[in-house]
Amino acid sequence: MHRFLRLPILLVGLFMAVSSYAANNSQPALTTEDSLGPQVQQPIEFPHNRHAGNHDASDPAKGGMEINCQYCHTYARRSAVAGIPPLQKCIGCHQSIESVRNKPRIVELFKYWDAKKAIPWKKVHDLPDFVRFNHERHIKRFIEQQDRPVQEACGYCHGDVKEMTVARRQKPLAMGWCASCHEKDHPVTAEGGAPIGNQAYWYSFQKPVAAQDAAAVIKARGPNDCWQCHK
Amino acid sequence: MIDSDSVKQLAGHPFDRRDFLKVLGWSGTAVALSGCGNTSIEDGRETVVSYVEASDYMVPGIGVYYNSTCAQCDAGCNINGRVREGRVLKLEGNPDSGINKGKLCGLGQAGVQHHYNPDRVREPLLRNGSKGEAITWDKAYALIAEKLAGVQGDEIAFLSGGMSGHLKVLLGNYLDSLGTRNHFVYEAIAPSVVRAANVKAYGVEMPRYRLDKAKVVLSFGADFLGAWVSPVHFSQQYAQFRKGVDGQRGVLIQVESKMTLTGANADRWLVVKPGTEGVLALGIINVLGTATGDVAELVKGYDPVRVSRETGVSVSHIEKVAALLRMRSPSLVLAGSAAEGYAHGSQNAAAINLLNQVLGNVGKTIEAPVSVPFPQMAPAKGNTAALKSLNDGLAAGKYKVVFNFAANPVFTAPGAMKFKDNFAKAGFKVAFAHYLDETALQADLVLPLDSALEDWGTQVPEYMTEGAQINIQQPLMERLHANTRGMGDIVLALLKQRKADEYKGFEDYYAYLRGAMLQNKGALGGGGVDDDTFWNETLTRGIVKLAGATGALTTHATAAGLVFPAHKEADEHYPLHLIPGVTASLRDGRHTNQPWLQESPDPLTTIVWDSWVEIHPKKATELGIVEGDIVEVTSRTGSVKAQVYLFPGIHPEAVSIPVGRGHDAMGRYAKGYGVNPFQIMDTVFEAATGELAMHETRVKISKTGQRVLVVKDEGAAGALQMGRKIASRVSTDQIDLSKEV
Amino acid sequence: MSKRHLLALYSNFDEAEAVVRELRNTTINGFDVNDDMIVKSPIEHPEVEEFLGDKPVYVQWFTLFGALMGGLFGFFLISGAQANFYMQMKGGKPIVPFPPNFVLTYEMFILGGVFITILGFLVCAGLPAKRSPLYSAKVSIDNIAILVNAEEAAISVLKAIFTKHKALEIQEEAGK
Amino acid sequence: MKDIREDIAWAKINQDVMKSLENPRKLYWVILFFALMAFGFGLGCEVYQYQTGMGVANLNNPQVWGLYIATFIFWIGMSHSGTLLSAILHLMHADWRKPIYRFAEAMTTFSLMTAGLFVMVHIGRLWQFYYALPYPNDRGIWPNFQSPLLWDAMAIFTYLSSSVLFLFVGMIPDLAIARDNMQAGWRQKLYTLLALGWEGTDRQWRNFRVTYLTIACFLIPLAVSVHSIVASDFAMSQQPGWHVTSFPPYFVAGALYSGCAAIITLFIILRYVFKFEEYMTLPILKKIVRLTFAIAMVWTYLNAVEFASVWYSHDQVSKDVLIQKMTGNYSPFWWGMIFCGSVVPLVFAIKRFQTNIPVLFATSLLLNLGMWLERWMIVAPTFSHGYYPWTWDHDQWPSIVQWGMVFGSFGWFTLLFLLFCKVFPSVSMYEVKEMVYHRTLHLKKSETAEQGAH
Amino acid sequence: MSVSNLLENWSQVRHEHPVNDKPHDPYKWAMAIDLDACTGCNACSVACYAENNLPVVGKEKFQHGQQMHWMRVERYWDEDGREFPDQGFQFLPMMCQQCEAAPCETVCPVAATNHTADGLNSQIYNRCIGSRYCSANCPFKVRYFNWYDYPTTENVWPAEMTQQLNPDVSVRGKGVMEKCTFCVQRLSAAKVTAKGEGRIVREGEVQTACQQACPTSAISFGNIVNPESRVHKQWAAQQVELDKDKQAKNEKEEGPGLRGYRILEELRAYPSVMYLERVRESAV
Repeated sequence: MHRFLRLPILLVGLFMAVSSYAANNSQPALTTEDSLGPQVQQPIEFPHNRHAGNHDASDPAKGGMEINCQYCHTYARRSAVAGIPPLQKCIGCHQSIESVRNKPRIVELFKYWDAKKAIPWKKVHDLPDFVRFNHERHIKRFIEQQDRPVQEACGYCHGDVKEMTVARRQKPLAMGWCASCHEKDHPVTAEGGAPIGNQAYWYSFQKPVAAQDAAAVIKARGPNDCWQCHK
Repeated sequence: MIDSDSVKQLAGHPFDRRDFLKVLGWSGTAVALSGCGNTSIEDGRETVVSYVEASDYMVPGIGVYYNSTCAQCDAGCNINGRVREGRVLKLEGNPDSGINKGKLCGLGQAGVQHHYNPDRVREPLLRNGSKGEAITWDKAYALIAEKLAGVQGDEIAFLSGGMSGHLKVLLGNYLDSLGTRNHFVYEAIAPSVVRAANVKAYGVEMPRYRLDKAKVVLSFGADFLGAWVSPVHFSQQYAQFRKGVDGQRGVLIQVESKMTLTGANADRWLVVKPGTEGVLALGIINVLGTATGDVAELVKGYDPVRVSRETGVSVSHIEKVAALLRMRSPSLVLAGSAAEGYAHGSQNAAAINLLNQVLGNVGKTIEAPVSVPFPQMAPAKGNTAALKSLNDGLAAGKYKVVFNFAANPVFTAPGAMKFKDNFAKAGFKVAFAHYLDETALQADLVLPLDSALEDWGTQVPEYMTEGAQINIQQPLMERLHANTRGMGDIVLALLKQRKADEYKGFEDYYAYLRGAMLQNKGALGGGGVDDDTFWNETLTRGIVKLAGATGALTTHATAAGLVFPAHKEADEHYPLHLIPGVTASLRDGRHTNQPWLQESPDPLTTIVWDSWVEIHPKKATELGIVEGDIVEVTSRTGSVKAQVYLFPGIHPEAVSIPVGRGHDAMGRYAKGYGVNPFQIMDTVFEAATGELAMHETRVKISKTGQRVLVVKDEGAAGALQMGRKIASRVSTDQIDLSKEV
Repeated sequence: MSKRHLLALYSNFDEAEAVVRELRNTTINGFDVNDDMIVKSPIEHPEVEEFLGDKPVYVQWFTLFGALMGGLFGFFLISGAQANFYMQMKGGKPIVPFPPNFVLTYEMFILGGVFITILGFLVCAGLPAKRSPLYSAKVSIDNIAILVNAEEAAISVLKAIFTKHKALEIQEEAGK
Repeated sequence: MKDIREDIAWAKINQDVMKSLENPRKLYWVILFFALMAFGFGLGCEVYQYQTGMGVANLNNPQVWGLYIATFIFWIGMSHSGTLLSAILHLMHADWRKPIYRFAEAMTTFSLMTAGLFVMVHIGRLWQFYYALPYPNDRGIWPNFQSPLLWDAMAIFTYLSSSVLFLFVGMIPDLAIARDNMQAGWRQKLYTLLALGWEGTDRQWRNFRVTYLTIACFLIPLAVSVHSIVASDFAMSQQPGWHVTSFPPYFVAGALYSGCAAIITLFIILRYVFKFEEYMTLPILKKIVRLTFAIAMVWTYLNAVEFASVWYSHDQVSKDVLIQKMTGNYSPFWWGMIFCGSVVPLVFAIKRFQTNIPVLFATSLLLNLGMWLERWMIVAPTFSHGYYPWTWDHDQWPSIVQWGMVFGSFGWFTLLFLLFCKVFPSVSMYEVKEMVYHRTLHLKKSETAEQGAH
Repeated sequence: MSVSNLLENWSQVRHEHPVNDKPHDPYKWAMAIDLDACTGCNACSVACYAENNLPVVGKEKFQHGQQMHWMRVERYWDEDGREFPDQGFQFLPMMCQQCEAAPCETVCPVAATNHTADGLNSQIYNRCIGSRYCSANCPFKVRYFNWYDYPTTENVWPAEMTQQLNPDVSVRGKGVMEKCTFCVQRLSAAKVTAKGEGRIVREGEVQTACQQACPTSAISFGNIVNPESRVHKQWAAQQVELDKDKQAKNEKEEGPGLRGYRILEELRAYPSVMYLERVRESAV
């Protein structure tokens, strides 16, 4: 009889393992996973590395200028939508930087400015229309409350932009990828205060870790229903 | 993100609205249309909304609110438009407004669809045979100048809807420069007879009604919740009135022959024989027994039995109403369009006003109105008598050049007037239009207007509420279509043709408006503030509130001149009264092409996208008619065919067809939906004022044998709840309202 | 020692039975009646089992195992998934509700049972298999076949027995 | 009236049945053609609906399900009598089932497949169908296991796979016969593959018997559960007319009923087109007819119970729905259902008609019509007259698209079924042999007993 | 392991919400609609069209009952066969009642409609596969299905009109169910603002579009957990309790004497919308 049972035992064991694993699904795609998007053709090939990249001590003409992301992308901290800096912003600096005035990209830039025409930038990080990501919340949390470096915080989703010329999507930006961060690193508790009863555990993706003190609770909140992102 | 706080962000930022709009230049037209279609990240396919220059408060993703004025009807509600990424998304009420206090009716909300309407006229069009040919503005202006050359002043007519503010002033100047006095201000639906009666009774055209102070409101066909005068304002008063004065919930009694929205909300809806509203008012005065002098003399004959016989209202109801009025004071009696729409409309209105005076309501719930201290800006109120005189002139071939603005008489003139034929007799017809409506289609030159959300202007509301106010209308976004112009700009350009020197200082209407406002800065409450601050604050608020002048009311009750015509026998060929229904959302049909309004069910019948004939179920049974039957409604003037809706809220001797539908122009959302009852209206005039008596048309109906499914929101169960507790009702003696929040 | 196959066909069951009885009662060198004989028949004869002796069937154990495992798998997959997906809150219901889970468990119980029974059948019946070296299509009509596998020495004895009982046909595997 | 001859040569059984795989009567091709047409039309409707939106089916806000779900239940129901014949009667050793159970089981399988189509047809976003499957994904989301629809999906999947396996396992010996008797070609290859090397050895038969019995045992509760779960789609909801305790047995009875009616229809057709007069004999038909009659009466009773319990309850809302069914827009169909479901089967009580093929054929079609109407009358009136009077609809007539898909489903079913019968033996050869064998034995025994008595 | 997760959190996963639970904290959005103030003017409905990107389906589709008004104003008159409706009509604004034990939630096969922490009944368009079971099970029939692909249907949103669409609300394609959301886009914007300031949303800070438009302020909306909120006070004054299917006040012999009621309360869906009965004067 045992001869006959070997295969079923194997199979059932497999079934159990699969069911447990499947139901657990505690391993969503990793936060750090890279998933390169296509190279997007922009009207002007904006060099992020030149603006935000690190100083090159040996040759200042080559390195970046370490401009804070938020200097140009100023809307992100005030709105759900990051938007794109107005043309005015580019001109504001470049009208006084004579040294690069004749470079083709800058010439192109001034062409738009003179015509008072907005530059038709293409969206690089374009979520599906039914997904609503809130930049303001994330900046508040990481930069204002936790005081993390700006480039690190932005980089969670946008990748290492300071190394790029034209920005390119580096992260998957898929739901599982979002969830991986929200589940692993930012346990979910009830909103707005101390958990009541066991309610804190009610609405997360997964079982969250109870917050230790009231202050932490205020900060540590993630999406706790589908409507947070889809509406 | 919507954020009520973003209004605050706007405040305190000095800015020049006009410049702002010019530099906004947004690219990226792709609007997220498909919420569920794509399921993946889409890189590089869409364009980001980007600006050339942006003020600090313009943040993508954050709505900014601008105050302006609703142009959907004459009530002049103040609105608050939500603007995001350079496009206006939604209109809300302006909470600072004395008129609508942050609220807005469906008609007002649909204003965005007036703006974004796909059927707007986009280029100046010159008639070429039966087609319109796009021409340039320069050519259009030149053409007008050419046509006006050598034409006498009295050969020119200017037809417009009700207008006020600086546009009225500017237009007046233009007409003066043409040497014409033929400015016909026409509104198809306006309480003109009541206004005249009010002048006689109270000394003012429209006193300030205080429903919120009244304990009983007795309304003779005044649809103040629907389409009468200033419905959003009255609705708010109504809410207060229902909550009650001194804990006493207000009682609404509505007397009319066809139920209006207000009637549907009444505690007691009394159906009267069409045209006998005044008789009932006199009957109530009789029962009250408090009248003295000639009034007592007048009402002596109107004992309850006779009144009941003439009006169809039972004696007990007359007595109950009188008792209630006696018991609960102050009350308010209103005369509405159902009372005034007869040849003896003035008499009806006068009798009703008399009741108010007998009850001593004048000064309590009827207050003296406030008016703006700039008479030249005061509203020119439209009426139908103007249409008659214009029509007579047109019929006589008197006019060589006719201008038309904000009126659609080809659609709204009674069929018996043959306005369309007469209009054709005019030599050169210019229409300033948003859409190619019926009248614009008859014009030789059509000049496209900016929408109300793109244009500058000022407006003085016809009905003033709390204190006087001037409403500011300002653009909420850039022009949608490059070649439309504001009416003010057009009038200014035309004026420059006549008096170039006088107006050369004004680059455009905006400059004129700003200049004119700043000129009177002191009177407008801006004394001691510098020009820019005043101007910016004015625009930010969207309202200029003024102290205004308050007139006095006559309180003397007199029965002088109040003689009712003898009781008329029914017309044997045309046995039924035709009552044109005026609905809150469609009014006279100028906004029928706004799809939200078309699809918004009529509150009483829940019918959408179509016209209907309301018949009382009893009458219908008598005639063998069921719902959905197509009947032919024939008057002496003509006939229309429409579906029947069995409606218990109508006198069995009357039928009602709503006005506003039945367009054969005005674009995809209006054309071909429903029938136009104006077409079959006889031209009977109110004796005293010369206004059209809208309710005097008599009709007969006959079945055509066709039947359709009535397109309505109501389900197969009709208006019944089938024993479920869904919309529940309770009578006042079973509850205690004083404990409520 | 090499073995060879021998196949005899019989037209009716009684003859086949007689052959089997004789083979059982005779001791033949190089032929074990329990291991080396297979009876093939066109229909299922309960009597075959009788005269072949008590041969056990294990399929039902597969069934039991499959059903239990299916049920357990179902319940834990579902409950586990629910417990990991808190966001799927249903008003008035717990996250892991029993009645629906039992319904699904019931279905999974049957599904597991059926699948593993089939598996058991294939395993126990040795299917799918290659056809044995001697095969006659007549078995699929109405003949009963007795297939024996015997050493060279026993072949002639068996043949004799088969012939004695009026075998319709005897097939012999070629020697190696 | 002759039954299967006990002395029929087994070789002839093989021969006769194998002949059905080769040359059916002309009618076969005619039916196949019409089935293809109907299916093509239904397919066209689905493509149109898929492209345009569900609105073309003239479904509306209260009436969200329409004919799709009604027909879905119809097909699910039809599948049940296959199980009745193949499993229940197997356990009860009713040997007359043997010549006919194969096609009944095939009917089960194909009607389930047809029912499955309606799930697809009905869904608004077919392209997202996979959301309903429980598979692990990195989004961490799962379908809602509380939904009766998911139970449905699970039950139908279980039922379908079990039925297919049961059909297949039961067919293995016959596939071996077919393999041995078919000249070389793709068919023989197919049979060789599917026969899994079956030889009819004692070991194979021994395990076969147990397996067959076990699956039959599973299939019975499964079949009952499947239609109970389908009934739960309705009974679990709060809607008046659906929230009825007796729904599960009512559904099961209705299922067996419509299945039996369909078996009579298909019996008559197969008997003719495949020249199975020798095997699908009139006595067998008579037995099915009597069985059908009994089930019809059970169904009628359960119907009456349902109406009575609504009628005597104080549940005014449910009562309204019932009254609406009897007197409202749906009344012709509702009374049609009562007539076809409860009155027409009385024909079966008349002995003369129990073997009258034209009468039986017409009657069985009427019964099926009645049972289809029953499903429609379960689904539609509750939507039309639910809790909320405001949304009672007045435009519930299904559009051509819906009708097209209903007819298309009949085409699809017929197509599958006829193809199956052409490719696989639709009469179980080995079991007919068993039947003949056992009857002969029985005959012999009784003869011996008789002689002994003398 | 899922099994250990299941067992560790057993008491939580077996907890019935909200039936045997403390009410939501800190938010539970609820409404109270005063039918005595409602005049049936339809402003709420139009506001909803404007706010929530509702398609205008046109006459033909409306005739087929395929209209998409999340907020519909119903009109009833008396059933007693009187000749004239001499006490007027009753109007009833009807929208999703955001039931606490919503019948729609349990039946969705793909979990596209769930209960949120705020006590709302969420509808996730992108998850919906269109089985329409939720609508079938909704006693109020307030769920609306996209029978057609309205974004691409002629004259629903011509190019100009797409500019009016609210970017905060997804435009729904064909085959998905939708319904009133209590203007969730406004709620979450207010919550984001409040969160940024480390507080909860204040009374009056957020309005639904219908509430904002209503000329008679018949609709009040707010966080019923907040004792300062108007909606909380109204519910309390009317003695309507959220988690009851039979209100204690109705058990009194002399009748409740209060106007508050919920529609079809006996179905135990625990709606979050309380209506106040229309009042009619008895003296006239």
